[in-house]
Amino acid sequence: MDFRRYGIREEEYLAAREALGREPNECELRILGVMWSEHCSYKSTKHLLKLFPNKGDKVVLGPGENAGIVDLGDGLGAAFKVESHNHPSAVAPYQGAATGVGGIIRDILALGARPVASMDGLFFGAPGHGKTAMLSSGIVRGVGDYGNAVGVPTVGGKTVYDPSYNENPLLNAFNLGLVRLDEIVSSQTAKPGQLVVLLGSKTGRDGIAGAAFASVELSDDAKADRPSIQIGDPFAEKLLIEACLELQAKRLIVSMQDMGAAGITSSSSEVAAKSGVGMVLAFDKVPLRAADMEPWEIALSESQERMLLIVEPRHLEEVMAVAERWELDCAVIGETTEGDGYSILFHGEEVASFPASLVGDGCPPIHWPARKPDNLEKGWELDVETLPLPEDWNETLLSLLSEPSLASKEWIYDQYDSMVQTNTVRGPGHPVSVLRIKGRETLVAMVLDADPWKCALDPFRGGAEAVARTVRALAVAGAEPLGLTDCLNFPSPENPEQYWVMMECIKGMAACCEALQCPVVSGNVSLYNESAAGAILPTPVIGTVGVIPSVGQFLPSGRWHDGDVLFQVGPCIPSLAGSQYLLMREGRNRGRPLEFLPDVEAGFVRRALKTARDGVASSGRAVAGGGLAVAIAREATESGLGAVVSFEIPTRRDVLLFGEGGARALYSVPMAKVPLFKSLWRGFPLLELGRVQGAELEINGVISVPVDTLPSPRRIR
Amino acid sequence: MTAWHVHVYIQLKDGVLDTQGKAVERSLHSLGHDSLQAVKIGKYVQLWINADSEQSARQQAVRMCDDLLVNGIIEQFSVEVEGE
Amino acid sequence: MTAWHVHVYIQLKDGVLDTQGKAVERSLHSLGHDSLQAVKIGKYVQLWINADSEQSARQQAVRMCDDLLVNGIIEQFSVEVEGE
Amino acid sequence: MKTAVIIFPGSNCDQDVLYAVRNTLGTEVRAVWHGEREIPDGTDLVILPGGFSYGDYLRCGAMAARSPVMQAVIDHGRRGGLLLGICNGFQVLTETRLLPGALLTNRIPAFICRPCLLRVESTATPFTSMYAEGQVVQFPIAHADGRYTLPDDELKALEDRGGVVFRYCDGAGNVTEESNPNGAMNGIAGIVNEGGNILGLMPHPERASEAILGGVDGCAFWRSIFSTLQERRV
Ligand SMILES: Nc1ncnc2c1ncn2[C@@H]1O[C@H](COP(=O)(O)OP(=O)(O)O)[C@@H](O)[C@H]1O
Ligand SMILES: [Mg+2]
Repeated sequence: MDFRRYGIREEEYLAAREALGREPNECELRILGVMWSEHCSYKSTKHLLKLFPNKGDKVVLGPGENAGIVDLGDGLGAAFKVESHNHPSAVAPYQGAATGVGGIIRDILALGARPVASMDGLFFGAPGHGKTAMLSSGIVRGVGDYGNAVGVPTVGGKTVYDPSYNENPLLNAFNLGLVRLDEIVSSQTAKPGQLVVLLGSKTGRDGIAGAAFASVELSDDAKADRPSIQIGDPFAEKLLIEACLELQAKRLIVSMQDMGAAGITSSSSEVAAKSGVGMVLAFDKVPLRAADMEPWEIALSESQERMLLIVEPRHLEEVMAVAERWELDCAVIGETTEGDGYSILFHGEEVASFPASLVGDGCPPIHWPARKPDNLEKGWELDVETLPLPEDWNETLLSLLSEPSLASKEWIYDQYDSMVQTNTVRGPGHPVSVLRIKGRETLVAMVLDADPWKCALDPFRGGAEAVARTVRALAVAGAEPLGLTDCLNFPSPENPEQYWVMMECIKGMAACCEALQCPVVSGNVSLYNESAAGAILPTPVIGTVGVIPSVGQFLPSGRWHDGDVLFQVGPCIPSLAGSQYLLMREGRNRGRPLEFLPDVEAGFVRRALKTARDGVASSGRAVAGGGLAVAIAREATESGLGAVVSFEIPTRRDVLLFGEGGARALYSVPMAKVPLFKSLWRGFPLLELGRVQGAELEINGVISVPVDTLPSPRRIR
Repeated sequence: MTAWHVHVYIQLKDGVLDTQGKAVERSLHSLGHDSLQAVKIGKYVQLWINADSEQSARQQAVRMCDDLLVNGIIEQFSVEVEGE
Repeated sequence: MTAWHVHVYIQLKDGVLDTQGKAVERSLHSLGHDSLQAVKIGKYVQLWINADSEQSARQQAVRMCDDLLVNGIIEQFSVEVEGE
Repeated sequence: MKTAVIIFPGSNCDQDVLYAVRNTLGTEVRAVWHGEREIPDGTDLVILPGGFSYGDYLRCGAMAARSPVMQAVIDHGRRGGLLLGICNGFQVLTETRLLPGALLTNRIPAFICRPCLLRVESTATPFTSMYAEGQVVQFPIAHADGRYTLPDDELKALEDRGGVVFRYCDGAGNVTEESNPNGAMNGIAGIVNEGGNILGLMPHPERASEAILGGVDGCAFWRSIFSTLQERRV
């Protein structure tokens, strides 16, 4: 048997043969080849993911389900997850991105949650590079067209430009849905004697073996053996959402599972394995778009906009009626049985048969060797004193604000409907995105962030910093972090140094989650992000969700008032390591990011939350990319006010103004509340920066610019 | 140098889901067009190109298709050239 | 009854600004296609219709255009019929 | 006041409009499925909401305009009943020819979502009576095909009869090239029919009807309708 043709490794083949007690046939091998691909099986990372803390008071559903769920209070939960669609987006940017958005929405829907908000993480190559314009415009249009049509607002995101993504852009799609805790639909509750129902679009030859495709490096001449790409139909998805939620409200489904990678096989075997039942499927019952499809093609088709339902026979008629009303195809394709046998029939003949647990859990894990990169320490060398100070500070600040990764992303998010569903309190363009929940006081806040440059320099510290950035932003806004989801975008794990970097990143992220009691409730892994041109930067993307008890306890950004006192809270000495400033000046990423300080981070979050809740500040913003100077400039432009800032400098001016890292935030505080503010931050480094006044931004005598000349996102009124 | 009027017809490859065609077909049926068997929707692009010969105009049009107009993974196209 | 393959070409009327065409024209220019004079983007709809005669197939297609496929305020169309 | 919101497959602002009307006015609002042949008895106002009816495939609003419920909607409009099309709903109204013109792909052919300033051109409609003539209001837009277009003679006729109700403008109320987000002729954002009972507009008043969402300029829109109907009753 030539198992390698199907992407199966020898030990995997042997494991399969042993579990079956016979030679697997071709159809089975094809199925295993896809189901045991990295994308579906997590065989290289499963054991690493165990390092993440995933328990907590507020965790309703942790990793292992379609998405995680956290408790928002009063019987309501937020289901959320982020997922990659990197490889498809590299090959067919528009369709790849669109189907990425559609896919994550179905993950959320599978829990019975109504999808209410999306965010997108975009990682593009250098702006001037040949393909970047085409890839970025296609991906952005794809995200927009799908999300807009399906009626789920895109409320925020993250966009990074770096040459390492030239050939291998990343698209990570995040979605969040709301569900009553007593109405969560599980994929683990099927019982023998129930019907397996396929709802949604017809099955065609789209994206067959797409999951396996996502598990190899991109090669230049991939054109020939490219799987036919999936086409998204947001119109069908919108109908599918409404139909599934209606089925759930009428309690007509026992269990539900979206069809993502590896289509019918993946979804049905997962339900069978998790529920502990067997399943018999008759593939001739599957509504097909192309008449002559072979069973393995039906098994692995990644046609979009389909859901798998488990239904009690007595409810079938009602289920069909709902499907008809929404003009969706709906067919019984099999039934659940006692035991754990999973078998596929085609025209009465058995074409594949194995224990249900084999496809999901049977793949032997791979422990790739890890080795600390030889040149890691070399990259830390950075003697700041040898760097010349900027000659023109105004110009430096202005250029920094125009750096692609820091510049306004308006051209992107203006293409996204960020307001549909009328819940968006703060949409894209703000440090955190905030939604209200109709009929309740509570607000949900969310952030998506990443810091690949620091992860590249020191993966442990960078991983911790990336997580910390999201939590700091939430805390400053007054949102108590409830949990996070992550997408681990990395190059091939088969390279020991790259594997080590990934492992350290995960450890760093885990350490920060632990320190801030922010558990990981869901996530996704995307490996093999490299091409002949090289590997991407290590890019863990973090999406963190928090809750604000009421509007009154939300602290906005960009709301300076004339006469307010400006403070920086947090350790005063940041670092130029991996900073946008250094990247801009030198075109090269170097230095050692700051050490991760768990107690300081926790202390920051505690005080920031209290600052927002007690209403002692007019405006607040965590300091992140571009450092303090960029944070000040953003607050000024958004507020439409200037400031005079002048303070003692404990280190080099550029380090303090443009350095990054650590738990820091910028607050503007009304004069009358200054004593309260100070007492709140007692025991934490606090630096008075100056005053909000006038229309000029003046910083320590070196920067002096009229605020209305700073690049700023649009302000209508 | 003559100006050539080039007509490009772009359609989805067979087997690729035609979301628009499907919706339009349904709508035409509901309007009573029962004799309709199928619908496929594509793009009709007209180019006006300066070139020395018909052949060169065609070649240029094909290059524009490859460069931008057509996504070869899901679409196929044909070209017709007309003198002006 | 034969099945007829009908090709419908829809384009914006002259005088109606084709912003997509303009955008594509700009992109093609920036990709170095200097000989390109103009671009116009329209729709290419294929219909498969059962009918007794070519003429009847054409008539039905025209009716579908009037009923749904074409907005006469901004668009014009032409039809070609092919036997199968 | 009884309101019916039509839901087409692919509508996605239907619930937003239902909520805005209920929340602002506290009056009865019903959802009506596109497959129905009738709208509820005694309906005062029919709303065609925003979204992507039938995926907006082929042309925006084209298939919705031909769906079963539309005959009843058209009859309602012809009888003088209030009929409002927002965004996709405006596109549907032009496709049914209840309103003149067509909505083409934006000047920059991309979807655009953001708050916009509008000048109220006419307060002599049931939808705008509570605004001041020339008042500048802020409603968000969210569309890819909002470039209002019609033949020159019809445009002139529309302007001459005062059929333009909203125009994109800047903060000072000037209609300029820069304040026009989609290239619509004469900066037109919303129009009313000759009978004065059918209004179509691209911007979304339902997204500007609550302070927490960043604006309340849309509230007067709903209140205008309410008070018009009250007056008609007495
Ligand atoms: N791809 C995107 N989609 C939607 N919103 C985005 C996207 N990229 C950035 N944004 C928004 O733009 C703002 C700035 O984004 P970001 O790149 O994270 O810069 P910052 O350093 O200010 O956090 C944020 O409000 C974010 O939500
Ligand atoms: Mg951010």
